[in-house]
Amino acid sequence: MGVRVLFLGPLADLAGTDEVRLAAPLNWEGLLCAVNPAVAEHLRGDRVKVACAGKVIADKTQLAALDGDEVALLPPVSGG
Amino acid sequence: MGVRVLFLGPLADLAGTDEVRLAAPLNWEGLLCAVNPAVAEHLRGDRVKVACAGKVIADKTQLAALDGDEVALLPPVSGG
Amino acid sequence: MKWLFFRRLAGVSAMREVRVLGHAFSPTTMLEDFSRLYGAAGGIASFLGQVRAGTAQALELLHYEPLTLPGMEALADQALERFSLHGVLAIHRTGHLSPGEPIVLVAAAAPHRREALQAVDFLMDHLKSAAWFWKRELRADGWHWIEPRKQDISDIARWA
Amino acid sequence: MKWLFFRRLAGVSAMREVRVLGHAFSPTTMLEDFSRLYGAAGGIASFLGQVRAGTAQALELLHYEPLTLPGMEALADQALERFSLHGVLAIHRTGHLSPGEPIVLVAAAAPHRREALQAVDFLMDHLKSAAWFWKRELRADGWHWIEPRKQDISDIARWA
Repeated sequence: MGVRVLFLGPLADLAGTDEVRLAAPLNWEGLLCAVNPAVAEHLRGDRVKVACAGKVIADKTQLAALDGDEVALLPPVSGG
Repeated sequence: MGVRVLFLGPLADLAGTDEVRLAAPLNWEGLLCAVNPAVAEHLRGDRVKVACAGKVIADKTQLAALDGDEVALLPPVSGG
Repeated sequence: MKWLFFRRLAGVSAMREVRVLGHAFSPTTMLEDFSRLYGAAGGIASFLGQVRAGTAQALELLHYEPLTLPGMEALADQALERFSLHGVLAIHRTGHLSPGEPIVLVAAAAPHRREALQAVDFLMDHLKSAAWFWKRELRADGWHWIEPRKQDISDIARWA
Repeated sequence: MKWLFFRRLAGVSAMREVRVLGHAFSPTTMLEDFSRLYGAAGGIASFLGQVRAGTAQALELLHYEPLTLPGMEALADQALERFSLHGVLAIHRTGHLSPGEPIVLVAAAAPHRREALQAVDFLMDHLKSAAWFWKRELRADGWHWIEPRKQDISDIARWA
């Protein structure tokens, strides 16, 4: 199964895709290596949050996605 | 015709009537003499406003109602 | 129905609709008509006040007609002056009302939600305390006048 | 439809209804149902956000489903904790929307109007900035993402 990684909102444009499937287990370094440099730069910033298995991770550098987990990369939400 | 004087809201209970018709012209002293003492006491207080011919009078002691005018005695409005 | 037009927002006339009704009304129909007029407004805030269920079996709302409607119209105009609005709606009942019946409906359409919500808050604060309405409740032991509340005076002071 | 019950007001359970909808909805029907539930509530405040008419031909609202609904439910619970309410309603659209279409409807029923209005203000401030929605607009030259606004962050700070 691996780990399904979703690019939400404008990050999908930057990634050139809505999702990728990566090998499990997946940690923060693994994620940064697997995405393109533009996305990686955004991920390193404060404004992009990461959810794993339906929960936003307080410290995204502690990502530890297991086989079957869904990881969502969440850019800042849009204003009104 | 004279002057029609209306007792609004709780003032009607105090006056024992919704309205009286008084001789024109009618001034402040004439009004105080024509109503019962309980109503007169309320009228002298700050909280009761007086309208004449559809307008609230800034200084009610300056009342000068002419023949055909309607004078309304307005107690404080109710809260929610 | 009386519509007045104000030039407020660039290229758009702001409108007010103010009514004093002696009979029951449907707030949802009124809001639906209002929303339809302002379909492109961004946001519509509203407040509906209803007769509370409680000790009172009925409520009577008395008013002094020559002052009520002009007073409410002046208040609506103040809201249009003070906030950037597409339009405002203010409906107030008079007469006998049963628990659960709508008493007052206020709505504001605006490009931005804060303006719409603030206009509704402003209108409600002033309607309740500055409009010429007197209320009495029918309880088991007869009719009781509702006294002015200090809260209403402090509510109005917020806007000074 | 999912109802949760909270013991808030003496003898009354406060309720919330929260929905994320991928299709068009009628705000007046929703409000009518909500008002009927709270016929004895005293007051019902609401805010309806619609797609503004302007340069955009269409709006697309994307969300991350596993977070959106739980996030909105948690927000509704916060409103019920914070204000004395009979109930709250929060509906948010996703997908493609045309100018004039309803995006968001929030309502609060309360014994007192200030609580109802404040709850709606609170819910809107947090929904707009804290819920997981991303918007893009279709203009003459293609799709454009809508950036977060500083205003939204300061709006939330009001409630800290």
